[in-house]
Amino acid sequence: MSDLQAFQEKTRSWLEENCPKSMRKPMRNEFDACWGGRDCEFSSEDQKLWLQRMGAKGWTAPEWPKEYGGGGLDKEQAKILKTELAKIKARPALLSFGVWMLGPALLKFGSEEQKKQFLPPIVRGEIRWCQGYSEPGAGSDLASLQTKCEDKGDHYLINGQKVWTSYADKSDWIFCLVRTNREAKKHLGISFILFDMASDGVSTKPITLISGKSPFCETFFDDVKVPKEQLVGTLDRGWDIAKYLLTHEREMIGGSSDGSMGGRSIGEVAVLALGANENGELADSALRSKIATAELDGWAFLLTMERSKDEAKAGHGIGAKSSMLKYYGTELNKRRFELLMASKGLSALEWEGEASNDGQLPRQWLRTKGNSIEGGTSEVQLNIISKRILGLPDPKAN
Amino acid sequence: MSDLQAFQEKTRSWLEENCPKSMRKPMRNEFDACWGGRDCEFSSEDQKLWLQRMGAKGWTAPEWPKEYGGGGLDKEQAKILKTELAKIKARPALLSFGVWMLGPALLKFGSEEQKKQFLPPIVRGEIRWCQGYSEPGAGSDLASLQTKCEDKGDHYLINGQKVWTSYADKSDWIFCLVRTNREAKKHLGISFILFDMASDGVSTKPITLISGKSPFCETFFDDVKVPKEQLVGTLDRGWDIAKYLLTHEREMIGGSSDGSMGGRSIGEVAVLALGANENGELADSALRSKIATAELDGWAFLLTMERSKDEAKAGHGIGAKSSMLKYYGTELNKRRFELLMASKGLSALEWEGEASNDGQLPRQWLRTKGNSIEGGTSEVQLNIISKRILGLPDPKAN
Amino acid sequence: MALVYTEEHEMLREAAKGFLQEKSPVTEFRSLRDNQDPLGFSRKLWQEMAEMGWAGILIEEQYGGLDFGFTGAALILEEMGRTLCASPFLSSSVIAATALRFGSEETKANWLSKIASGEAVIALALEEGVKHDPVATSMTAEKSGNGYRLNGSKSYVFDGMAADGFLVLARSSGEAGQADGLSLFMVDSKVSGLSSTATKLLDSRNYAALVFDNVEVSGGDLIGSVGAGLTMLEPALNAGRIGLAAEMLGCSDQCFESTTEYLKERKQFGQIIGSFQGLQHRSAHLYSELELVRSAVIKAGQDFEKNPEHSGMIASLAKAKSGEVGILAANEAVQMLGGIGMTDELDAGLYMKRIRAAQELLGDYAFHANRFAKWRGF
Amino acid sequence: MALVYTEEHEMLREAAKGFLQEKSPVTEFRSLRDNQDPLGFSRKLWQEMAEMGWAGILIEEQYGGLDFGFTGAALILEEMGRTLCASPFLSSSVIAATALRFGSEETKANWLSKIASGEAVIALALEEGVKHDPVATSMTAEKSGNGYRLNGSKSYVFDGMAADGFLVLARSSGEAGQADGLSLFMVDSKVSGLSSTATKLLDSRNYAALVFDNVEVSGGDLIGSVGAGLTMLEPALNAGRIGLAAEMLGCSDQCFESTTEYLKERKQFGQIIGSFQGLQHRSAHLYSELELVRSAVIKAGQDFEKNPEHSGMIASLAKAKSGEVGILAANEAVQMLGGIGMTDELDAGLYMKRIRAAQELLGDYAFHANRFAKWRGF
Repeated sequence: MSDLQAFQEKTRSWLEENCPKSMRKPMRNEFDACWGGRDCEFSSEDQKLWLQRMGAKGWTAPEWPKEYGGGGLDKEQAKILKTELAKIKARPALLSFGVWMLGPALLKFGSEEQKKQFLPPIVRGEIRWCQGYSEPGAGSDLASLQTKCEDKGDHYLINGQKVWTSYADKSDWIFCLVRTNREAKKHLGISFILFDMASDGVSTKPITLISGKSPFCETFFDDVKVPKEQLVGTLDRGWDIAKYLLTHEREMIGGSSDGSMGGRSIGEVAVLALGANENGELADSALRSKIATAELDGWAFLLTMERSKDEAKAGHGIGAKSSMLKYYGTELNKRRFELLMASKGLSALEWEGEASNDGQLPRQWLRTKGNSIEGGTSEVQLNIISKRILGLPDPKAN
Repeated sequence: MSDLQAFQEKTRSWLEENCPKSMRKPMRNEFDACWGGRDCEFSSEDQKLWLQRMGAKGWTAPEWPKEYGGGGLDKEQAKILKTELAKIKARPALLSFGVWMLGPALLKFGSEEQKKQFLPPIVRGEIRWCQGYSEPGAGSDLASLQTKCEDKGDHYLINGQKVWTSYADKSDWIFCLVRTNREAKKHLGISFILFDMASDGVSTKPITLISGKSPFCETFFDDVKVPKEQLVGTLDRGWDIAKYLLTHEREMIGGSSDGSMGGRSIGEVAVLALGANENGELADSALRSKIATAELDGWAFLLTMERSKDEAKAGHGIGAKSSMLKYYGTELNKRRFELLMASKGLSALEWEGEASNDGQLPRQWLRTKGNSIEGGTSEVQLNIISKRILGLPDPKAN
Repeated sequence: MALVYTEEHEMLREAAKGFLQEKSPVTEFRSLRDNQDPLGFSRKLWQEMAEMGWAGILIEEQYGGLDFGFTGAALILEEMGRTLCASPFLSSSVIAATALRFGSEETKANWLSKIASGEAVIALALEEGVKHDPVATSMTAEKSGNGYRLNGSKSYVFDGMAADGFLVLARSSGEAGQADGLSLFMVDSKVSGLSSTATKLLDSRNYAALVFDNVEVSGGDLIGSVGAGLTMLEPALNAGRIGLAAEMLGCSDQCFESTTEYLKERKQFGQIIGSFQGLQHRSAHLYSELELVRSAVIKAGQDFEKNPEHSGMIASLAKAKSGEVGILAANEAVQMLGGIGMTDELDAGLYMKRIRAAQELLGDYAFHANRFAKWRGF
Repeated sequence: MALVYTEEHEMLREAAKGFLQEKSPVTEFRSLRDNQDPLGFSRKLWQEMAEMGWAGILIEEQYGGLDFGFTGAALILEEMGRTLCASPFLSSSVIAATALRFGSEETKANWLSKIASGEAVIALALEEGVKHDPVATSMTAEKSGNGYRLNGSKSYVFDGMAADGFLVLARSSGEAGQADGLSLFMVDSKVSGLSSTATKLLDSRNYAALVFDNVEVSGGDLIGSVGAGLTMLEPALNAGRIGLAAEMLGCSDQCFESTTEYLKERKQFGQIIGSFQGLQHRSAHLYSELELVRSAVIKAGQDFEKNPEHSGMIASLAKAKSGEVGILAANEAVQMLGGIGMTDELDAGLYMKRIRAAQELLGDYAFHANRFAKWRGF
């Protein structure tokens, strides 16, 4: 038996023993998701147990080094773990910006002390993190951010405002971009800093979206004192970390939704809602041909995502291609939801009530409009493709 | 009986007597068109007679003053003439850039001598004119033209090259934009000048298009001497005249084709080629829905053309709206021809032979691709709309 | 007829604009929504509109109406679209007022003056499925003595929760899918056996789901002749479609104008974003599309005014095109506004929701494109 | 299988690119066209390709082929698309070589080695109407002794004027519109009763219209079993569709690359036009679409190589998407090049014409979108 096979057997039996039965079915709603944190309200004892067990093994961050609390698995082992988790339909033990975003940044840019201090509680789901990037007035032009961070000798003093901070009102700590140098060119005077959301002077206010409630907040900093050792990487060079994380985020959003409703393709949803003709074809032929176009594009896009991964594996860097995937994926997703809305006609307009699950479809549809804005607008992605892939000259260079 | 009724009666009987029977049916091909000129080869004695009679009455340019050979009609009378000509299906006695373009410019900007010298032969179809605007390398940026016109004391000396000169190889004279001042800002150093194509140093070369033969030529000027009195308007101020004529041209192109084939709508063409289902609907439902979209847009566009005229009549200037009509009309026309091509499938690919009338459809389809380029590209029209109608700032102003 | 508004029309528009922007700005709509107003409109404001004559704009003078003509009604709806003003104007004063022209003298006398005075609101009870489809009607109307007995249900009845009466399309013979055999009735909302439930849609207006359980109506409540209900209803449907098109034009225009203003102010990367050619070209394209919608709406209104019975094709053109372009206008507004466009604080989302509903009501793009294609013979 | 090319594939591509760009640049295609070459391709060049093994790339080694696999064939077609190289490769070495796998031993022995050596060209005689529609076939195949008698006509047979033999789909039973009852035959072009006429299409390649007047074929000429002709032909059709998709990808890439180069050089209004954001965004969008086409073409080739009998859905995806994007690429090329893009002197028009033909052959976007939708159950 190969080492991998042995690992697989061990993993399987560990999961069999340790994954509570109630954690072996898909999440039904947001309450089934576990984000951890100091004030975590577990929806069940099983949920708590599942997080504790996975956290103790480091399997909430399987590929991180063991010394920082991670699972210490290699790529192949991590893949096996993923497969085995999928086989028993296990819910994720932890959803976490700490695992997805801050962790990779700390592993690459953090000091040894920072890694030792911050990574283990992330793995165990003890500290919940949020990301402080966007600011009102900055938008796509992130580098023009204004949140001020002054060196006060023994500490930094932070003043300013962030926006679109996901779950700021529920997070324990924030990783944040701040301006530490007003003289330097705009990309250069930015630093990456961490601090406790319970610090004096931090306040948050949730944002309501056109689709309804959202995890987003406005976040205000009023004379917030931050210990100097909580700055990550080099002073004034936080942009490199931000860029590293943005590319990461872009990939996540681009492929985030397959535009299906409860596992059904748009075509199937439409046939169920509007009926088929005697050949089993969607009765509304104009809609049918639009859905066919969206599905053709959807397949070709999925293949492109797949190819992009295969190319990365084969050693061709994907680089700016993530912009293409982000652009196309989000625009496609908007198109798909327009078609889902058309397919369900008047019933797609229902905003409240049981039949519509409180307007699940129209709220999702409205929410997709933000996909091509957040994480870099479609326009910004097209600019990046033009410049970095096609080598077209900068408009301002003329 | 009102004056107009009297005019109508007189016109009707004059046409009855003077319009040869063979001139009372639609033109079948380009040989049935009469462009006049010194070397005009009339396709029939009737064609010649019809031109002579209409020219003598000034009705080839009905609204021009009688003193310059025109018909001297007012708007109402001209409309009656048009209606009466249409009633008997009379062919146009003369097609002429002189009548359409140079004439209006001379009437507005020319000297009394120039009007007396040039307008009457235009009306009689004795001199055929071509337009020398575009240059290789200038394209949409017409104001960057380079054809040099030097003041040599008793004459001007012209050197340079024009392109897209329609019928340059068949024309007697040219109206031409030339650079008379290299120091001035680019719009300002341009003049509008007339000269004989038989002058020493003028040569032409026809251009083949992707659709096949075309009326376009490249035109070369090599030390062409031009008498000084042939400059129109003020020296270095030819741009005003050019702009006046360009707006004119834009309107003509925008509404030039209704995308129908021999009077049939796209939908009808498609039903004939591909058949209908038992409900009389086009069997190819995807194509049907695309054609429906194009026809909806086509109707709304025709209504917009009509509204634009009605607004002009009601005293609201159309101004930059001509850019909108040019943009939308040409883009729509391209879409329509794509659909005609799809409707006729493999047979639409036939390039030679009787069945396809030597590839009439695919050649027209290819030719439409030029509609959104000539007379100001779609991109230029969109720029004009952005700037003049929407008031968006100039990209370079930042 | 020239495709321009007369001076009389322009005066009406100015008056409507002034009134609506003062009395019913978008903030009014917001507060109705946020207070979960069960009607989604203000009875008081509707009364004021009625006093200005709007409620009876299409009704003959003998019944207390203005008989001003359809173009005027469309102009009012366009201005209502601009400020997202909710009212029973479309249901009662446009659709019902048109359909009731074919009613018995008794029905007209009963209802028309009440509509004109704003005293009564009438809603159209038509849809039974999730897509607009009059011929699919299967609600039954059985002969019962001198009258009829209605059984079945209707959904997505806009203004249905405010209605004092309903125009009801029911099947007196034949089966679902047939255009013949449908009959149109005017039914008092207080009739026994009729029950209604509110449906909350994304545009925060009032919609009802109705159940007819052995509802008895008299022969005089029949509009036009038995079995010809769809013919009777068709002009009213077209009036409603053109009205919705005009409203969407107003919504789209407002979206477009405020977005264009934003493009002139907002800076990114050190430049006014309105100077980016990518956004300029999209704005210029949208401008062009809006001009096409405007032409279609004006023409449809004029044609309907001249000949309500034969305005279906242009009504479909206006409805299809205004819905298509409305969706584009709302999408471009949110995208160009960026993140803040996604927040409930800005109005773009409110317009997006109303346009979504309006383009679906009385037939979406596919429905009208299909009708148009049939008329055009393909 | 990973969606990337193996080193072996990349080597083949490099070799093909080098060969085609040297021996068959676009100027070669131009001169064939301008000289009105009746075949539209060079027999000499085709012989050279055959000597390199291309003609037999899909044919088993026992018949003198390379048996290299389908992805290689698609790569060659992609490179042929780049330089507009015309040859009977698609007809003979891709479509016919695939179909003849199901032939009798006699048929295989007769034809496969001749295809591999380039000695024989085989064309597909399929279409009878103006749209690709195999089930509409009405040409008859009547039983006649041990063989069959063919009557009817075929049109738009690409490479038909160069063909030594034809794959002919004919109806042995049933009627037009039925998928059953079709039979596939291999017919020698010199057989009595068969006549051909050239049809000149816009892409300046050779197409034939064929008339079959009591053409007698033997039982051994039947490919597969009687009545199962469409099943026999389906893999060959899919091979042809993926091949055309690959060719269009090459055409589109070439259009896009030369347009992008032009954008970097050309100045208007004092600026490099490639710096205009309006054009940048359109270019970036087209780039993205081309990446999708590339993924679909690679996947379709791999799937076909693995399982030729079950590759229809991905073949339809590749054909539909490459045709759609090809049209966009050609249109954008002409528009961005401006006036000179309209002249015959530049190559953009040549690509536009070839793409137009290729996207129509073996099913256009609507045909394949329809198939795709059926597979997907709607």
